[in-house]
Amino acid sequence: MYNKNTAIIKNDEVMPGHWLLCLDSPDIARAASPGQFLHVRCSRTLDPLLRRPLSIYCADRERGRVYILYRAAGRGTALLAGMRPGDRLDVMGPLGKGYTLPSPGRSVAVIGGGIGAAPLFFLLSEIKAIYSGRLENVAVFLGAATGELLLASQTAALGFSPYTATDDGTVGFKGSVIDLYIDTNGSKVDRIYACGPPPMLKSLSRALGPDIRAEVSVEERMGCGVGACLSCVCKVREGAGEEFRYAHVCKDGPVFSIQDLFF
Amino acid sequence: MYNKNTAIIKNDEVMPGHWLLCLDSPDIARAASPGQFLHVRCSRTLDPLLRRPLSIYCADRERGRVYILYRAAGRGTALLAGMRPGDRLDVMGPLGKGYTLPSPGRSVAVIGGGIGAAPLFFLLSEIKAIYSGRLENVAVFLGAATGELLLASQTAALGFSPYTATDDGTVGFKGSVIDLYIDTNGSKVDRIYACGPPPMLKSLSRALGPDIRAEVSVEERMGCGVGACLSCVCKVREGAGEEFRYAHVCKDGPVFSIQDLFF
Amino acid sequence: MNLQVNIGGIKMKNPVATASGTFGLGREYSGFVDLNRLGAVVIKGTTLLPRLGNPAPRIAETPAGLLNAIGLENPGVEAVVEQYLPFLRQFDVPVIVNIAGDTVEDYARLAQRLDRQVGVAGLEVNISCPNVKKGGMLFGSDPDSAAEVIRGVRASTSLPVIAKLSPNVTSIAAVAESVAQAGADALSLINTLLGMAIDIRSKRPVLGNIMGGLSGPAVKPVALRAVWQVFRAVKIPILGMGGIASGEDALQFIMAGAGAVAVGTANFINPAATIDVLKGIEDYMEENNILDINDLVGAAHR
Amino acid sequence: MNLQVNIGGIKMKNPVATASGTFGLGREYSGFVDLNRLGAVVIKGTTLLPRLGNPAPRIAETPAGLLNAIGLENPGVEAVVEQYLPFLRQFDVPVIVNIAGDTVEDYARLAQRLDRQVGVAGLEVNISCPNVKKGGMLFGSDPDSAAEVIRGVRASTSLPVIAKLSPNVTSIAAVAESVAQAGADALSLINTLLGMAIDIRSKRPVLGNIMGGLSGPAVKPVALRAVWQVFRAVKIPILGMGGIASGEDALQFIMAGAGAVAVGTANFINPAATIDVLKGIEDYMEENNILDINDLVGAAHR
Ligand SMILES: Cc1cc2nc3c(=O)[nH]c(=O)nc-3n(C[C@H](O)[C@H](O)[C@H](O)COP(=O)(O)OP(=O)(O)OC[C@H]3O[C@@H](n4cnc5c(N)ncnc54)[C@H](O)[C@@H]3O)c2cc1C
Ligand SMILES: Cc1cc2nc3c(=O)[nH]c(=O)nc-3n(C[C@H](O)[C@H](O)[C@H](O)COP(=O)(O)OP(=O)(O)OC[C@H]3O[C@@H](n4cnc5c(N)ncnc54)[C@H](O)[C@@H]3O)c2cc1C
Ligand SMILES: Cc1cc2nc3c(=O)[nH]c(=O)nc-3n(C[C@H](O)[C@H](O)[C@H](O)COP(=O)(O)O)c2cc1C
Ligand SMILES: Cc1cc2nc3c(=O)[nH]c(=O)nc-3n(C[C@H](O)[C@H](O)[C@H](O)COP(=O)(O)O)c2cc1C
Ligand code: FES
Ligand code: FES
Repeated sequence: MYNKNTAIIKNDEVMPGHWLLCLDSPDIARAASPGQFLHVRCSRTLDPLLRRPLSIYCADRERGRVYILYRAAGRGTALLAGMRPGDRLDVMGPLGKGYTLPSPGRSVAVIGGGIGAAPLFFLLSEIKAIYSGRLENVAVFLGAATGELLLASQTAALGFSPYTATDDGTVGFKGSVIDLYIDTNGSKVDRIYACGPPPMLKSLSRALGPDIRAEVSVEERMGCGVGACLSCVCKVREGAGEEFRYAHVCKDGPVFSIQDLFF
Repeated sequence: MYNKNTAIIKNDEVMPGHWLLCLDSPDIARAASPGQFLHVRCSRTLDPLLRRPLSIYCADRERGRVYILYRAAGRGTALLAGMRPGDRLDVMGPLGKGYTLPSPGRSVAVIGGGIGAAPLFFLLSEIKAIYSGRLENVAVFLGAATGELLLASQTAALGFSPYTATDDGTVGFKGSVIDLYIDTNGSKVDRIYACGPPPMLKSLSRALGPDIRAEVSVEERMGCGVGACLSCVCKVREGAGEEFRYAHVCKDGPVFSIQDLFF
Repeated sequence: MNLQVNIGGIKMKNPVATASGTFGLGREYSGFVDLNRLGAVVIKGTTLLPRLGNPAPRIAETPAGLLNAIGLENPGVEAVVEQYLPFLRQFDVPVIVNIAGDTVEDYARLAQRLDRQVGVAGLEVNISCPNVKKGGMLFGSDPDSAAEVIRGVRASTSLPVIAKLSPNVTSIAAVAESVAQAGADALSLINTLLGMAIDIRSKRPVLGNIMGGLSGPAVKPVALRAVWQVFRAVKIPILGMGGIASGEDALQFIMAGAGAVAVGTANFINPAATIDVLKGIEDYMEENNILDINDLVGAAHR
Repeated sequence: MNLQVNIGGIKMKNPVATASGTFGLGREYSGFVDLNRLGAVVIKGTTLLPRLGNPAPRIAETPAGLLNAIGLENPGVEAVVEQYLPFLRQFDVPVIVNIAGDTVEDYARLAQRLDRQVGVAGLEVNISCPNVKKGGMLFGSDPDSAAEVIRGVRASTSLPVIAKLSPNVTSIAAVAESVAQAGADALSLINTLLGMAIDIRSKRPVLGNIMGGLSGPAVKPVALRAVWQVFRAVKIPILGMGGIASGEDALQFIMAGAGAVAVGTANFINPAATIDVLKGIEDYMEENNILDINDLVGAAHR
């Protein structure tokens, strides 16, 4: 879908340096699934030129609203943060291949690091619906640099009680969310869903046994967002050894099976 | 003067397609004289790249306010029109050489065409102060495409009763403001002040006898606004014949003696 | 109002094509653009054998521009013919295959393979890709080697041959004259400008391949100048490209001498850019009572 | 923290200079910038006799760029020496005079006239101006004629000689090697890219001179690439320019191999651009514990 004039309903700084954007877009809300992203123009002029890929944080299908949680990381997202309710946003999406949803009763772990956790909220709300609220089998792990950047209350509001880790120890476990996961999770889960910065995904990949299925979302610079420009490549395994082919994050991902990736 | 963060007090559409911008800038208000301009960045990004020259419409020295009346003519001014009170504007100025003010009692004609009339308001308010309100000797002529674009009420508010002309005849004389001026002004004036589109200045130049002093403001594309880039040239007479040199509108102008210009 | 143009034997229903490498193999944007409405689809650079392309990062954003170093990732000519052309054959639009090789023979063999291939309306010969170690821009930088490639292609196919030229030369007009003499039916200009970006945090070039090709609105003035110069030098039609994002941009190219235009980087910014460019051209023609787009070609020279 | 650099014998207290033609003859921006804080002031292109320059319009805005066709308007070398250099001598800043001629002899005579002239720290030899009919870019487009000009200048002055090169060539490294051998002490790169714009309402080129030189942020990737290539080809220092508007931009050039940088078009957008660039460099050095700016020169090649 492509709409140059998507109305902005809200755009508030919800954590230091992080904004929650609410868009009025029934079409996108209906079509979206967790792990997919929107490709957003942050400027109406030719600078910055490219769209910015931003994950869908959640979709309210009833009200036709789509949410994005983003960090003002650079020029594009800074311009986005300056937009106000009533302004119009040029948006393509939902794009990409998201997470494979679990069947009810399966035990899953959901692990998010920093702003990378954004798409996991959409996933958690879908899991909640699928599991009809019986969430014993869902373990949520959240990490952040510091307590005020943890998305713990948002998670709790969905009915999950997350395990938390912060780099500075202000809240929860002091250290990385992967260390916390390893410490906590003696028992095996059927599937892991993860999203976060590359070092986090790397240590997760090292920590996992070969038979656990894990789906992770990766990031790469994007041009088109639809598979046409071939810019957003990441290496995926081709056979057993070091052989690889290039997958395109915008179309083949952004969610990949962790076993397929090189770290 | 140069201030990246001049506060916008007001920015309203006062006539169809025309905005009145009010800036909080005591320094500029103090330094400005009629006919000078500000060099304004309409974008915080690199597109559009250049500043836009806009005349000072009036300066309220007491409150430290500077006004600009502008037409949304293209991309830059359209971006400017989108700005709101509280936004910050990057402004250089006052720049250029303005009008030579008359001595009290001299009879003068002030002729403005379209948005070109903007800088004449500042001039009229200075004349009013110089003449201590005794304005018998000041004849004001205003032209515009149509009645709603005439700046008649603004002029009247200063205490002048302007002669008006419109292309479509909706208000006042039907035709050009120069024809109106010729029709009306049998008696000679000591000095004419004019501002407007090139065809208007051209017919003024043709209508004038050789001994009337007229000062007109001209426009040219600008880079630096301070005489450094040598881009904003207009031909000025050098001797009697067709010989010319290039003057720089930003520094030697924008106000020139009409006798010096080629049309 | 006539919008139909003829670029070296390729009949286009209107003058708006896609630029190679920015529109994939046709399918990717088909959800956003009705391919039937395009003047032509020029597909991604195709080589004899499949290519992986360059390591990431492959693109970097620059002021009003884009650096890319894709490195001609493509599935190879066989897969293009077998797996991708059938999709495009469903549409009423000429398909132009952009071909690239390491050697003069590669180009000739590609031309041979695609000759008389149903669904191929013409070949765009990429002698101007800055992102590959062999071939590419090396051929296009010199009038003689450029001509050699075009002669080889010309001899191997009866399809219309469009030579795609590099702006990274002292005289693009000289290269244009040389390939025109070698038998090119038309010219595409411009390919990307050689550029680079450096990451001051890592103190390393941003792109995996160090240098890349600059495209997008930033290069438009250079592209327009190339079209202007080449229009004065040769008689064959020009497919103009480089930063076109609006009808106004396209009209500038047409007035400078382009018989048709291609939209590249702008697709990434606006997936409907081709259609918006076309509409802009139509609106201008209507407002200005232009009955035939061909009347505007080279108008700025008159 | 050491910011001092040496560009071919010109000692600069920091690596930030002004680009010729964008900073007038020094006085114009002196109300906005303390000239004492600059690494060097490079003044407007100077010719033997006064020049009127080209007809208006002389500039056109392009996406993140600027086209100019000033045509070397200047009061001539005598007036520059008599009327303008005295003002600049009040400041503690090296003044570099940019010189341009129609013939090899013109350049030599300019060099002679400025030799041992008090207040002139060096000459920047403009063999790359795209906006004049004779001389200019024609010299800079060919390694041999470029070398000829530089040899003539070299023989006529004991001042440091900086050759200013054009990016409108197939191999800027080849021209760089040639002028280095001919005796240039340093290189300035880049001058503007040849470009143009067309007004679709009048159907005519926008610029009075038809073509013009493209500068500003749009050209930065091309300029960086030129610096990168030339740094690998020659040993003499490089004054890098082309779209620099921030400390980050300048650091990219330095890491690509520039020993110092010049700020051009950015002055028009931000009259304090030179000082902001300098501050940006200082901040980066502080944050990253860089003690000597010279340690960063060419860092991206290592
Ligand atoms: C599939 C996907 C989903 C994402 N979801 C989110 C999200 O939900 N919330 C969020 O805050 N961020 C998310 N990001 C990262 C976000 O796209 C970047 O932070 C953003 O593009 C930075 O743009 P900028 O102009 O602010 O920064 P700049 O540094 O000015 O960007 C410069 C260039 O680098 C690219 N770039 C910079 N950082 C990244 C990055 N991490 N990934 C890809 N390209 C990058 C930009 O697109 C641009 O081309 C996601 C990235 C991807 C690929
Ligand atoms: C000294 C001076 C005073 C001016 N005062 C006023 C004023 O008080 N109110 C007002 O509405 N307009 C005024 N103008 C005209 C105003 O500068 C242009 O309308 C404006 O620059 C258009 O910019 P844009 O981006 O909206 O249009 P665009 O068409 O997008 O501009 C494209 C380019 O053309 C240049 N340009 C376009 N029109 C003009 C023009 N008429 N003169 C110079 N450059 C132009 C722009 O600066 C820019 O570089 C003045 C011009 C000058 C030179
Ligand atoms: C991501 C990308 C990939 C490209 N791939 C090719 C290619 O395979 N073959 C080719 O001849 N040109 C290729 N080009 C060049 C474009 O076809 C076009 O000549 C250039 O980008 C200028 O047009 P633009 O500014 O509209 O993009 C590519 C450009 C981009 C941006
Ligand atoms: C208006 C203008 C005038 C210029 N005049 C000259 C000149 O006289 N001599 C010269 O060598 N370069 C001249 N240049 C080129 C600049 O010095 C510089 O090389 C070029 O603009 C690239 O830098 P920038 O992108 O920072 O502007 C001029 C550039 C501009 C924009
Ligand atoms: S962003 Fe273009 S292929 Fe992925
Ligand atoms: S705008 Fe630069 S000299 Fe006038």
